[in-house]
Amino acid sequence: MSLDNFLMMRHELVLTLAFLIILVAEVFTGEKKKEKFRGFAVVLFAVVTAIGMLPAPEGTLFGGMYQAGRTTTLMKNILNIGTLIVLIQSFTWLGRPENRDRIHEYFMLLISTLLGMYFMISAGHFLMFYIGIELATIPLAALAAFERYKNRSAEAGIKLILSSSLSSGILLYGLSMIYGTVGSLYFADIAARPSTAALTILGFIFFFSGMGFKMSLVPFHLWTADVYEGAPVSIAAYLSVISKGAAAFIFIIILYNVFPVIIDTWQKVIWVIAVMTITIGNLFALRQKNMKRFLAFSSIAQAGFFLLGFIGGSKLGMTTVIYYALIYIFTNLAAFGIVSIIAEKTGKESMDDYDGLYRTNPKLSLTMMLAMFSLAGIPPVAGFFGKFFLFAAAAEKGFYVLVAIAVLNTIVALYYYLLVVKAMFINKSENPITYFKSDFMSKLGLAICIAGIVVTGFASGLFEMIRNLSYGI
Amino acid sequence: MNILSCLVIIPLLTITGILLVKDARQARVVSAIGMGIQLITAFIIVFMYLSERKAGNTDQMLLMSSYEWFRSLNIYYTVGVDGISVAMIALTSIVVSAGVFASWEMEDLKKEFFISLMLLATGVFGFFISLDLFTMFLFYELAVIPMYILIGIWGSGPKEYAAMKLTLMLMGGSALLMIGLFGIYFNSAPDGGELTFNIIEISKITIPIQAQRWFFPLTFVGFGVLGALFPLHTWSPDGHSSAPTAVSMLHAGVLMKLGGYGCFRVAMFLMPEAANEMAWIFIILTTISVVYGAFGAIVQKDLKYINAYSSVSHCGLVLFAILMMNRTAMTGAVIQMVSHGLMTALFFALIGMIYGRTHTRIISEMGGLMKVIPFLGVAYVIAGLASLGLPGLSGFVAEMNIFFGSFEHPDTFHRVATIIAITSIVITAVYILRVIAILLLGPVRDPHYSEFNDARWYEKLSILALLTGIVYIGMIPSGLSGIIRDSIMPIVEKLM
Amino acid sequence: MADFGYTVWILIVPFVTFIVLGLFGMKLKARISGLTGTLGLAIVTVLSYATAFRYFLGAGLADGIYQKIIAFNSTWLTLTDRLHIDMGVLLDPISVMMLVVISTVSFMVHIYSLGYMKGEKGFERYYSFLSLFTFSMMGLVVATNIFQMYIFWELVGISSYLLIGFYYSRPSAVAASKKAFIVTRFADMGFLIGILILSFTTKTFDFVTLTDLNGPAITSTGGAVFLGMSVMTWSMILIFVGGAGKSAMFPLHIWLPDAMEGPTPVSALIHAATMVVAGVYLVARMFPVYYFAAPEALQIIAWVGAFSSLFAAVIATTQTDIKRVLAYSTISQIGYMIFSLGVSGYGGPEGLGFMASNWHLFNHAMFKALLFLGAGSVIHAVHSNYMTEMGGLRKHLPITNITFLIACLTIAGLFPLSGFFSKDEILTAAFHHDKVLFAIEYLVAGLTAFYMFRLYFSIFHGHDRQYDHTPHESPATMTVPLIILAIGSVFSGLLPFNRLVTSDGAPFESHIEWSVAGPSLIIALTGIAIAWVMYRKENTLPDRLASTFKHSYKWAYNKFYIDELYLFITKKIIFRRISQPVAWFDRHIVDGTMNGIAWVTQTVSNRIKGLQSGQLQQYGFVFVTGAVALVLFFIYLIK
Amino acid sequence: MEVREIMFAAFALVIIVFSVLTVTSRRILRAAVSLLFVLIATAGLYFLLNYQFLAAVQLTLYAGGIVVLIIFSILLTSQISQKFEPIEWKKALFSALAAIAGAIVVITTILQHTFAADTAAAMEVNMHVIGKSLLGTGADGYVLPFEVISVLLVAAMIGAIVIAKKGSPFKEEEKNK
Amino acid sequence: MNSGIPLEYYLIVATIMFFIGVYGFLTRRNLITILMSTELILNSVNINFLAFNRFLFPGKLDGHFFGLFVIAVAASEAAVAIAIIINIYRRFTSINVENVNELKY
Repeated sequence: MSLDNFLMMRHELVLTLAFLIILVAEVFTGEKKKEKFRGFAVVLFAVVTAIGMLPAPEGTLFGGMYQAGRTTTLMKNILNIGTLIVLIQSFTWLGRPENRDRIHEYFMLLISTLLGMYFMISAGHFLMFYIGIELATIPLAALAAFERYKNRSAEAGIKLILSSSLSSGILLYGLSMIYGTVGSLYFADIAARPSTAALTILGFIFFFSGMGFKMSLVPFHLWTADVYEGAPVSIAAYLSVISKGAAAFIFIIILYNVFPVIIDTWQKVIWVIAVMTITIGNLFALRQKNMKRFLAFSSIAQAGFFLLGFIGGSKLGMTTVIYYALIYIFTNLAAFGIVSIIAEKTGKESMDDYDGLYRTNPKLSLTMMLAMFSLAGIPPVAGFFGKFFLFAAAAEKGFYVLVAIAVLNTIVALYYYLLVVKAMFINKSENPITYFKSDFMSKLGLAICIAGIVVTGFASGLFEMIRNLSYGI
Repeated sequence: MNILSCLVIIPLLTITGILLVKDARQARVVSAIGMGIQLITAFIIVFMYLSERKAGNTDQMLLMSSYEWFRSLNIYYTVGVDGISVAMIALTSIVVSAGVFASWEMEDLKKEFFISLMLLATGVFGFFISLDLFTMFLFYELAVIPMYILIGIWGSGPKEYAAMKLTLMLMGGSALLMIGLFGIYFNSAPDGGELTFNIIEISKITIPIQAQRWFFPLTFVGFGVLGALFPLHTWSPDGHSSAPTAVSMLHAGVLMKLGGYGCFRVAMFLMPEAANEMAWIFIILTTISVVYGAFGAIVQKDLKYINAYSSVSHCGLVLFAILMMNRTAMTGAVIQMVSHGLMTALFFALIGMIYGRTHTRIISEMGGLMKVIPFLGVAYVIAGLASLGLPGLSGFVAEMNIFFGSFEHPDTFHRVATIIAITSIVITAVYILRVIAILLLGPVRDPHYSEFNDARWYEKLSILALLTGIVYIGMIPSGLSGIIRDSIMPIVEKLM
Repeated sequence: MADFGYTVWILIVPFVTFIVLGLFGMKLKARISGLTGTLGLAIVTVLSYATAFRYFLGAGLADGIYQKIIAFNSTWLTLTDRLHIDMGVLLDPISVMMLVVISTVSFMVHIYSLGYMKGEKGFERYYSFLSLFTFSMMGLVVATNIFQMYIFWELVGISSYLLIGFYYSRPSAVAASKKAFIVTRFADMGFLIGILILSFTTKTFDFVTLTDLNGPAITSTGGAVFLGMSVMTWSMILIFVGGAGKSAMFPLHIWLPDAMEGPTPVSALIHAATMVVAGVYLVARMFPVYYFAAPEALQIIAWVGAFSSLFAAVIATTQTDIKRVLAYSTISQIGYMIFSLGVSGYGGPEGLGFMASNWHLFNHAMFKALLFLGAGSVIHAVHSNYMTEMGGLRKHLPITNITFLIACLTIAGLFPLSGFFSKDEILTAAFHHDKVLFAIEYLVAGLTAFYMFRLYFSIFHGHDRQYDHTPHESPATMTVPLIILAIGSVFSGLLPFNRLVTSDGAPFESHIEWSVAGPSLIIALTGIAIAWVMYRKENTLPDRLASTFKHSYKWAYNKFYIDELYLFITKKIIFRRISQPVAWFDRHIVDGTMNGIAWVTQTVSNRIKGLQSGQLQQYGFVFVTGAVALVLFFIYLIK
Repeated sequence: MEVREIMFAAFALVIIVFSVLTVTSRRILRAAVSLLFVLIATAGLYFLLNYQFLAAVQLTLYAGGIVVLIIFSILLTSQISQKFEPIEWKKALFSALAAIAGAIVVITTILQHTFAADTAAAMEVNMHVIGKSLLGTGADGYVLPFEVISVLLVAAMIGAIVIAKKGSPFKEEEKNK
Repeated sequence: MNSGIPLEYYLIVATIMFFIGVYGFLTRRNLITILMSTELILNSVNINFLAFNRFLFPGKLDGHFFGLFVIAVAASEAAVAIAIIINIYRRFTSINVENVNELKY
């Protein structure tokens, strides 16, 4: 392997290195220093993120098993940024006494899932894809069950891992059928040997179900809310943005690059699934009181919006999906960040507890409002641009009915996002959450998110950059 | 930098200013200064516009400038004005300034109130100067959303319900609109070439008629919701009655005009063939709006409800006139927008001030106010007279343009609709005089009324600003009407 | 042609007075503001008279015909490509005559009010409104086009509204003003639609063009036929509806008696002499169009006028509020004028009715203003409106008594007072036109004499009532106008109207036709005689008569229940049957639909919560069935 | 009937019968043992397909490793003698319906498909080839997944430890909500 | 070499096994038996891969290696799942899946 090859794989290699450093560090750090290790790990990850930004060659490695291109690099960088924010946000939570002895493990598990996502995105072969997806899931289940002392955390863990094994079973079955009808598991080969046989489509649909599970599309979404609610907030955030984002990325790559032949079929499938996902997600989100659960259903609906970018099969579609994912990372992490801060300080997670928050904690409330507006697609924050372009991508190919259903759903969505705003700004409370000061890391995390929410929309350069980097690999 | 962009930047700077000041009481001063500058800018723009025209510039849009934004989607930040936008800008700046003064004594969360108000202003100004559908849509939504906060926090009555309903219905409208915009955008280059959001560019091509048939109604209804198109007007009574004074003023005075403005600037201008085909449906709806709103207003008990229904009627007239598709009627529509904007803002300002004193808006609980607060009383009467279309005040000019323009239509259907619409002037007189009689005239109802102060200086300022506009247009209409008539020409030509 | 540009000032001066008094009146002393208003009006009067003299004495004459002179015109607002609203001054015989009438009466009223309104709160407001009225009325009569007329028509309406409601803390005044405005507004809607149709057909608003015998209005075939009449006829009928509203013709008369709630000088000015004759003026202004293009409309006009005059006269015989008697009398007299136009022909002696109508208008303005001001003087003295509370006032109010008597004689049409001449011409015109109408008008002439003297005797004769304080004669500011007007009503019959104000501008010869005038004089005297018997001295005759014709009396006393009918229509039909259902519909059906959508969404959301049961296996079930269903759907159902 | 066919039939029968037993047996240990049989029979099928290496892996890792793991956990968490309560009939019915419907749909689709065999010569699957492929970096080389799976295994281990690890400085009961 | 037994037979056996596994997943109460059901599912997939590899594409070893890695993944998945199940047992004192439903709606 030449240096170029190393550079091509730098995301994975650097991350593996980080993984090893933490593993070694665990052995050598004493009990008391473990707490301080948090900072080191965050800095370490920041370095990883920075290295990821370096320019690098493109191409395939391992005989097509691994492929790296502008798009995948961009995707990984986006995921890096998101993960960095998650790590920053989990800082305080990790400092809790019951978590102190497992700080290293936390980082290792998280990093290994991220590594899985990288391999998933860079896969050139379904085996790599499969291993990547499992690597991205199994440690996550452990992380979901991370809070050993909580029933709910354990429940979240078991629900995640069992659902995921069912889904990966179905996905694998689908892959086996694709293998059987096409004869290869290399992406390039499958694209080169078109097959529109019924069995291929069956395989595709089973594969789709598995991806639907990862992206939490209806009807494969039912685990989502339970796991988000039970898991630690930072893990829920991670699941909702990074894991989902990565799944969306690889899914769109596979759809565009591996299955262009059966585009007619998958457009129909996506049409149906998108409508169901958006609608059901919204209908459930409507009545949620627990903030984490609320965000879970909202993220289901958001996943449905992602599909609008998928459906066109165009360059614009891929661009907008990536762009929206970036926006969505900032937005949703801001929301989860606030939920996490408040849960950390007061243990309150219900929307009713947020009544009158603005009067006691105006900055938090404003951030939350920005996040809600961005999720709802209200200008001038980034969500508006993201949604507009997503819808444009679907409309470009004439899916106006789908766009119509989606935009009408945004009204329902707006309703429940406004409920949060209403709770914070309008409702009055007998005993509101009292004023508290957040620590530096929480503030930093939110500041990054706010900057992202405000800037990503207006910065057309970013969109253009993504557009130039998108499509293909 | 283009002077038009100042209209967007000044409110934003004002927000920054408000954030910087410590004392909440200073916030109002900052906003007043900001909006004062805004007012001046608006009038500078009016003069610049007029002098350009006088110098013989015959372009449809003047003071144009364009900045590339999203290159690959061909989205530009393009601004420019014609006579219509200039009129709307002037209206908006007057109403916003008046609104700031009308909310001088805001009690709770003053800073936040003014920030939201400025945000709303940003959206409205941005909307009127935009020539790019994307930015236009952006500003449109930007203008709607602060309403939620404004009504929700500072409103009265069932404010949460009203705020939610208003926001959802308006955003529902904008959702339809969005589809319409996509339809326009993706059909903006039927012969190949680059897609565009630019209104001027799109107006030069013909969108395929099949597409128009789909997207015209979507766009029209989308904007129509904001213009209180029957039966999608129901946000208006609840929303207006719950909103705080300045917000009602801005909303009824300016925001509802976004609907009418959009209807012809986008829906009809860009899709004239479908507009011609489908106008009859909307003419029926708007005719119903006009009469229905007026009848609805007669039996209301709450001052704000009366005015809200009256707005339904008057805004219905705007849409009605737009659909008549001739120069006179459309000119009338624009004048009606300006006129209604001023007088309804005045109404809401007065209602707010009266409410501030009597703490009720139920007309039957008040009486004889003319004796105790003559300034407000007289202003109310004048606003009422403007509303019922008295010559010499703005409403008359607008209505006459509308009626005569509509009646010009060679088709009997249009003329019958016109005559039905005309009946509204009598009904309007009935409810306006009913209110005046109960509220202002008659014996003083409550001895406590003698403790009331007549209008304070800031209230007077607010009222006079609006009154001046009403009287000016009513007395010397030819200036405004001339500007609008010239600018409406390209649109009408397209529709012919 | 002579320059009449200065006539613009007739409009500008009162307008300026209005603005000044309206904005700064509060800060002025009451007296100063009154004087300012009066001064303004003095200027207007001088200008009007100067114009009249110049016009009639030659400046307006060309080729032996009085010309229509556009003294001033400028475009105020462009409507369509061909229609534009102008503001200007049109001088022709009728407008010049109206200038004289208005300025005279208005000036008298201004002076009179200085005394009558003294000490009233809102004195400056009163004068400001008076100026507004004068401005509007002047603008109306000098209008160069029908749209300008409409504009000022509305303004007159609003000044009437403001003046009727001058005592705005009195609920009855408020109600009356509201009623007046809404009823006339309703009529104005007809006017507006009429203008719409007219302008649509003729493409012009301009009076000169409209009344041009070769113009589009008259030469047009009248357009499409609708319900048996041409569009042109319909438009003229609708325009007349506007006129009927302002002139209080049946059935739109109901506002006028109530309008007496306003201060009495206002009643004299607006509701007797000037504004209420706007309808007459309108028909006169459009007369050629009516005559040539819409003869059916003219026929309707004649009947409406005749009926109103009879109807009002009957009611007037039963009323006890002296101002109401005068109000009904006004309706009756305007009915005369309208009727007279309806029976008139065009050109030369044919246009006798036209001339008579205008003459009567002129005379009526004088004596009716006099009557009202006299009544005001009486009310001022006894602080009551009811003739049952008056009696024997001739000793206390000598000047009022005499002037009032002159006015009564004039309105009864006794030779050689002015009323005699104009009424005689009207009857002559009617005689040549239609015998039935003629008979009605004869009857009305008798009734008029009767109720006027009923009024006169009840007030000034009989014996004294219990007055709070001894009535005394009004101050000079009030009596001087009475005297001036009395002189006017005596002598205005001598004016050569047949030379000045004719249908086509050309003078013609006319003379008193004694075969008509003689009987009418006898009828009038009979009326007076009956009144003498019944009311000269207190007796039981009126009561016995009333009880004999109990039902008819009751109906007439209650004004034939027209008010109640209106009340029924407005309260029961518009409020209860239209507005309330509309409001209900809006809240419950339209809004209910919106709320319903929200409700359905919420309910569905609640119903499907079971899907998320927390049971892992159920999730799996949904997962698997979902996948299988997709396969089934996409492979086997849609290919 | 050839031996192969008999063997196949036997293995298939074992697989299906014991699969059914695995999911229906009301005694948990019996279910586990049935699973063991299924796994062994599957290995038999691999033998039939000439994939001896994989059969060996199946036997050691799956039958040996996983099943033992499962049995251990059974011992840790359940009372072996205890019989499960019978399944609610509704649940069983609907699940069975779903499974049967799924099976029918899939099998129908499979049977409708005509599989096109590759013309390439069969590859000898011996340890040499497997080793080379597994560590090959070129086309058809599997070193990358091999490396990644090691990360997965480490991560899974860490995950299992994290959950099972006893918290030292912290009292469990306090946080147990 | 495989003349006797058609490919479809393998596939059918695998499919039946797959859906038996699914049935088990949907009906079993005990978490461990659910886990066992998933093992059935994964196994059936392996049979598919290997059968395809052998019958249709014997020139390469795609299916073979896929099966190999699936086994490894299944093992790690089982490890984590069992760890969580044990934790569940500690927390809920039961590993009945129907009791593990604190999170719902």
